[in-house]
Amino acid sequence: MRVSCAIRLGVTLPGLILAVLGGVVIGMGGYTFRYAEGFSYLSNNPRACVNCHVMRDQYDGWQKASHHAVATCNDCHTPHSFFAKYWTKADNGFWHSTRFTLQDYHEPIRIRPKNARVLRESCVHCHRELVGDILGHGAPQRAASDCVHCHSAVGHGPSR
Amino acid sequence: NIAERKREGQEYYLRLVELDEDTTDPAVWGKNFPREYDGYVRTAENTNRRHGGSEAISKLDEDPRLRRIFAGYPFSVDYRERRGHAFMLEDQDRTERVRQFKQPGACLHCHASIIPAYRRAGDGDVMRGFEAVCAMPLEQARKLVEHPVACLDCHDPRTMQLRVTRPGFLNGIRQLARSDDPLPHLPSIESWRTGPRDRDYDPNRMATRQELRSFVCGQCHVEYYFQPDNKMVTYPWQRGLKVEQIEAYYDEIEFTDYQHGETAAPILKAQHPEFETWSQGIHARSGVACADCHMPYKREGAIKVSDHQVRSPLLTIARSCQTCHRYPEAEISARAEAIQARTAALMDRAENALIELFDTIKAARVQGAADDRLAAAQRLQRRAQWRVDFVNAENSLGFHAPQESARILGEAIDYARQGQLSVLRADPRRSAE
Amino acid sequence: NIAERKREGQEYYLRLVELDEDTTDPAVWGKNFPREYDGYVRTAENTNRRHGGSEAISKLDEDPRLRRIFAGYPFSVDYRERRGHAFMLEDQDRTERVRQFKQPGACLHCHASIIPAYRRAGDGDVMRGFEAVCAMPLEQARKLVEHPVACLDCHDPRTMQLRVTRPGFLNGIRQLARSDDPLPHLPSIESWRTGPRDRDYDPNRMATRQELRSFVCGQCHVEYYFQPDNKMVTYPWQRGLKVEQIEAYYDEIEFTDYQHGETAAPILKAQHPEFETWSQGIHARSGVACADCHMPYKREGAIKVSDHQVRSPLLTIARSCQTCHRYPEAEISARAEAIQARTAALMDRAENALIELFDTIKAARVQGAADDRLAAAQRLQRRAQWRVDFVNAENSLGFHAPQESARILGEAIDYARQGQLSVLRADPRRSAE
Ligand code: HEC
Ligand code: HEC
Ligand code: HEC
Ligand code: HEC
Ligand code: HEC
Ligand code: HEC
Ligand code: HEC
Ligand code: HEC
Ligand code: HEC
Ligand code: HEC
Ligand code: HEC
Ligand code: HEC
Ligand code: HEC
Ligand code: HEC
Ligand SMILES: [Ca+2]
Ligand SMILES: [Ca+2]
Repeated sequence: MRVSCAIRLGVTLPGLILAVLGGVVIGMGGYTFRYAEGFSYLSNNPRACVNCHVMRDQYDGWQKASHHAVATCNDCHTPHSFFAKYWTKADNGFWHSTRFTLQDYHEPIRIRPKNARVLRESCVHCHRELVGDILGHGAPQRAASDCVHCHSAVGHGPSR
Repeated sequence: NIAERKREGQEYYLRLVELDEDTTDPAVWGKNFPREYDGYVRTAENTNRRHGGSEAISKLDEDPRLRRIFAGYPFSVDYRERRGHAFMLEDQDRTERVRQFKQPGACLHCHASIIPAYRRAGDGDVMRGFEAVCAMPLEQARKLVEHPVACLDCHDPRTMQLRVTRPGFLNGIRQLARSDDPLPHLPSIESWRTGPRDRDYDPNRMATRQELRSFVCGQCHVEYYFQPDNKMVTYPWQRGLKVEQIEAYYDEIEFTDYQHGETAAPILKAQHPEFETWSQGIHARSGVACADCHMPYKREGAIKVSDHQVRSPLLTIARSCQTCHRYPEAEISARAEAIQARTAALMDRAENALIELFDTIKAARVQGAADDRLAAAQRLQRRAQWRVDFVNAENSLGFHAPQESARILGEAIDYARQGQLSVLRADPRRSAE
Repeated sequence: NIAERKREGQEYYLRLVELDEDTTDPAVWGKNFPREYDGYVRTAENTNRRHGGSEAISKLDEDPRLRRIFAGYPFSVDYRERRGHAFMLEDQDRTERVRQFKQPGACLHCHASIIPAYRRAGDGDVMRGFEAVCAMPLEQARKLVEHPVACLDCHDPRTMQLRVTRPGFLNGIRQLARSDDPLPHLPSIESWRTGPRDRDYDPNRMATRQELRSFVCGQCHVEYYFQPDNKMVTYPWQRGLKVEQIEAYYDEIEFTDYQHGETAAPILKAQHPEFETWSQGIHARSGVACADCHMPYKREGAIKVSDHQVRSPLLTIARSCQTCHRYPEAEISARAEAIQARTAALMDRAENALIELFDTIKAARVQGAADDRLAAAQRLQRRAQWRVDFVNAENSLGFHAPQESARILGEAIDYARQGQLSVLRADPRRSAE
């Protein structure tokens, strides 16, 4: 798990924030960093994400979708445990920035499996009370039901 | 990964009673899981969309052609529309197919919570007990069971995990895994196939949770036959799940359910191939499980449970369909009904072709046609009738796989008509062409 | 390029040239809209998924049964796979159907950017010009046009808004609106029907933008016939868009395309009913337009444009399908191909049944069967062949409406076999049954 390994690596808070900036800066190169407001990755403001036009569709979708009032990008797309949160931001910051600058990514953009797991944990984080029972009975080695299998529209509206 | 399960896993229920492998009575489980139990008992409610009343409707009265199609077989005497799970044992006891005909214990495989009975009959060995009970006369076996399908059949009493228990299914799915029929909708089998294969495919250890949400139903909602010698319930999946693969299997082992009462053709009877048909459809391919539609989640106050009143999803469209299809309820049922109407139209054509084939063969007999003159027609009747019955016995009227069901009926029509042609062609009064 | 990215959305263009109703040359429009023009000219690239080379493949060589099916009609001489829009005029000039047979100016209705020519021929009145040009000999009309389908045909030169211009379509859709065929996929027609109906349905004023994204294609990708007297291009939609509704219309006006060369049956020829077939499919019902799949958006630097290289969406799956379907490209094409494979299998059966019907009728003739003995068979051939051809001429191999295409082929098989039966039954050597 990311949290525990972050701890094992003995990463401190300032260390982590550095890592984030590092990740983003390396990824974007100075110009991009300033231009695309790399600090966005530390902020909770959705507009931060849309500094990249390629996030525009998701932003528009989010504004129309059911969670607009109750959840922002980071609520769903970054872990809720403090360390893991910034660790993920560093990782994504690096990944997205690189891809963005190099312009080599698959379109339409698709969530990566590891971020899909983060996402699912976010759902459960907020809805644990409600879904506790349906999750409680899965076999240990089995991934319990993927929320998005049925609720794919909650984040950005229906895709079809 | 314990940590993860801990976070989600707090099981919000009071373990009021201890459950074990011998707790067949659902009411006892209901003490721990009142919500699921409540839904379960409601399967006794009438759920027929087309008819009021809670009596089982006779399919024979609704479509008299079926009496002729099943001529010479118990189904021509009594064949009704299914009802809810609560009725499965009672309806089997009451059908004339049981009252007027001798049936084996095998019948109970899918109509009762029977695993503990198997275990006892096999002194601890379920498989041996299964074989023993299948071979018994039904009356004798009937005394060993008291409940319709129950919690135990789909759940591990300790962990509540889904599981499959039916010997017929465990044997069948193992055979299917060994076949080379592509199964894009069953990822755990596809990945087992790429492995060493030193151990057999075992759904309870290898299947994903999503697959189990269909397997538990596939335990019973499948085509089957009884092995002639020992009456063992067998699922004919050795070559695959498609209609022609199953047919090829039956042809290979030279199996026949009955001789047709009007034409003496060697007929195969298809029973409720929901699992096989669903497997050919776009929903299965998209990872949509039986339980997604037939046991949709249901919000009960602060928590969400699986609706255990298993029934037609068209009665619960908001929960069964609308999470995935964001159209109004009326539009969604209109779509399902449009699919069913097309299937019904083709089915009607196919049954007429079959009936006309019977008439053609009988007329030839009246004119003293020799058996060899009719042999080709009888073989074609077997092909045609197998296909008509496969779609007819499948209970979604084509919904589970619309195009595939239409393809099957198109073939049925072709074979039935070819049968008629072969009879007329062989008419001695015509100079051979 | 970051800077450019940022400007996305602010879609602007330089009006370098003025465009009006007489600007047929796409190159001129291309000055204002270089991106769309670039895609447009690429329709000259080879796009055939099944064959290399850019030559038009002969369907007759690929499936020789078609020569017999079209016997007695120009299609038996030359019938090829379609190519890109850039070829439409050239391919029509070169087909033996034009070289060896006399054809009317009506042919150009869908093979050229012809509206200005209509307007001139009608001294300003497009409809009158349309009628005049349809009646001309093709060679003469051909001199009036120089470009394949062009910008003008789908766009208003001033506003660039989508529009439909084809007289055949404008007449056809007006008729369709008046019919009582339910059209859940065409909301603007459904709402016009609930209104006063004092004015005719007019797509250019009433259709939604999404509907226009299909109507522009429906201008040409439709079944049609030429009115016997004045050769006017007509879309047979008076009773609706379904295969049997169109057939009923033709029967009512006693229309026939040709007498079959082998059986003398009165045959109907179906041509590319993509619009009609799409209308029966789940995509249409879900509001998915032709352009969504065949002209997907494409990001060019900072701007998104509609891909004007109209072609098979299976060549652009990421942009054509993945916007709605979250599966890998390989999985998506596997799904489309599974649908096409089922259609192909039924089609093969249906064509064989048709060929055998020809043989049966011919054999009876050889044995001196009187015409009245074959009349019933000929009527059944008309029904069967209309259906086989309807699916065969439709270019998605069933994809646009999988279950409906299968249903149509199932009926075709039934009619063809019934035709054979009626011939054999009427054999005088058999005592009447
Ligand atoms: C309520 C939860 C939620 C919120 C809030 C949310 N998303 Fe999402 N996001 C989702 C879901 C669900 C998906 C689809 C995942 C899937 O279908 O596997 C997704 C997918 C994505 C994707 C990948 C595209 C794809 O379809 O796979 C991007 C990019 C994205 N979101 C960005 C954002 C941005 C930017 C914001 C803020 C404007 C945001 N999200 C807010 C739930 C959310
Ligand atoms: C520097 C520009 C940029 C910014 C700022 C940005 N993104 Fe992205 N994002 C991208 C690009 C480019 C991709 C596509 C990467 C790929 O598909 O490999 C992407 C992909 C994604 C994905 C799907 C792919 C994956 O990694 O799972 C998610 C989810 C996502 N972004 C969420 C966010 C959120 C949440 C924010 C704000 C905290 C954000 N993005 C801010 C450029 C950006
Ligand atoms: C930041 C907390 C939070 C996160 C993260 C979150 N939700 Fe919610 N969700 C809520 C709240 C609060 C509501 C109630 C809003 C309302 O009633 O309109 C809600 C409502 C819903 C609803 C009912 C309304 C609807 O859209 O149908 C569903 C379903 C749902 N959430 C599913 C999800 C899924 C799936 C995810 C993950 C992809 C998710 N939620 C992530 C807080 C959250
Ligand atoms: C198999 C389909 C399916 C899956 C998987 C699923 N849900 Fe649901 N969910 C439903 C249905 C159906 C309902 C509506 C229940 C009702 O209306 O009674 C629902 C309701 C909800 C609601 C309440 C909506 C409301 O009306 O207030 C929330 C929140 C929710 N789900 C969250 C989740 C989360 C979180 C997950 C993943 C752990 C999840 N769901 C997985 C089908 C699903
Ligand atoms: C142990 C065997 C068995 C299992 C397991 C089983 N079924 Fe059934 N099912 C039956 C029988 C037998 C009937 C017919 C009962 C009758 O007509 O008396 C039936 C009837 C039904 C009906 C018709 C109900 C109605 O109201 O008409 C549906 C729907 C159904 N089953 C779906 C499912 C689904 C979905 C699953 C899995 C979640 C499942 N079944 C599991 C044996 C089973
Ligand atoms: C492989 C599982 C299985 C076996 C074995 C089985 N059934 Fe069933 N039975 C079902 C299912 C599933 C249904 C519900 C679907 C349907 O009605 O088509 C059903 C429905 C029925 C019904 C109610 C509908 C009808 O057909 O009238 C009766 C009665 C019945 N079975 C009797 C029997 C008898 C008698 C036998 C033994 C000869 C038997 N069953 C063997 C699974 C099975
Ligand atoms: C995508 C949704 C969906 C899935 C997945 C699905 N079904 Fe169904 N099923 C339906 C619909 C819709 C009907 C038609 C109900 C009706 O006509 O009232 C139906 C009908 C049935 C019926 C007859 C019930 C009745 O009341 O007539 C049975 C039995 C059944 N399904 C079993 C299964 C089994 C077993 C599976 C999995 C192998 C399955 N279904 C998967 C939607 C689904
Ligand atoms: C025909 C199969 C079947 C039978 C019989 C059955 N269940 Fe279930 N049950 C399911 C399925 C499928 C799920 C969903 C499990 C999952 O998604 O992992 C489920 C889930 C559950 C859960 C987990 C919470 C929830 O609601 O999703 C409980 C608790 C449960 N069942 C209790 C019972 C009890 C008590 C009985 C008997 C009264 C029973 N079940 C009978 C199929 C069955
Ligand atoms: C868990 C998600 C899910 C549920 C629940 C679901 N569907 Fe679907 N449905 C799909 C997917 C996925 C497809 C395939 C198209 C695609 O890939 O988007 C589909 C396709 C369809 C189609 C078009 C395919 C065809 O066979 O013509 C119809 C109609 C349909 N569903 C009806 C229903 C109905 C009715 C129900 C409820 C009884 C239902 N669906 C439940 C996901 C779902
Ligand atoms: C003016 C008549 C006309 C219009 C309008 C029209 N088409 Fe065509 N289309 C044709 C003709 C004619 C051909 C065949 C050209 C040939 O084979 O030489 C064709 C060919 C095609 C092909 C085959 C291309 C290939 O590479 O094989 C596709 C796909 C197609 N059209 C789709 C569309 C779509 C989608 C629209 C609307 C956006 C449309 N067409 C509008 C007349 C038209
Ligand atoms: C209603 C519109 C329309 C009319 C009228 C029309 N075509 Fe076409 N034609 C099309 C479309 C659309 C295609 C592409 C689809 C296809 O090939 O099936 C096409 C394809 C063709 C092709 C290339 C494929 C082939 O069939 O070999 C030729 C040649 C052709 N047409 C000739 C003609 C001739 C000659 C006439 C007059 C007798 C004519 N067309 C009238 C719309 C039309
Ligand atoms: C949901 C997507 C979708 C929609 C909507 C759609 N098509 Fe298609 N179309 C396809 C696919 C997939 C094929 C098969 C292409 C192949 O086999 O290479 C196809 C094939 C075709 C072809 C033959 C092209 C070729 O290269 O073989 C024509 C012409 C065509 N469509 C026209 C239309 C028209 C006109 C409409 C609207 C009335 C339409 N399509 C709507 C997906 C679509
Ligand atoms: C067969 C029909 C057809 C033809 C011919 C055609 N277009 Fe289009 N065009 C479309 C459709 C459909 C759209 C999408 C419009 C919408 O969504 O409102 C479009 C959109 C456009 C747009 C709007 C921006 C965009 O890309 O979505 C421009 C500009 C355009 N076309 C220019 C042209 C030019 C220039 C030509 C000739 C070289 C041309 N079109 C030929 C059908 C056509
Ligand atoms: C604009 C959205 C959209 C686009 C683009 C689209 N689809 Fe679909 N597709 C749908 C919808 C909606 C359904 C119906 C099921 C549902 O309601 O979710 C569907 C159903 C399907 C089905 C199952 C129905 C059937 O007939 O079996 C297949 C397969 C499919 N699509 C393939 C494709 C392919 C291939 C393409 C690209 C050529 C494509 N789709 C493009 C929205 C779309
Ligand atoms: Ca059987
Ligand atoms: Ca025609």
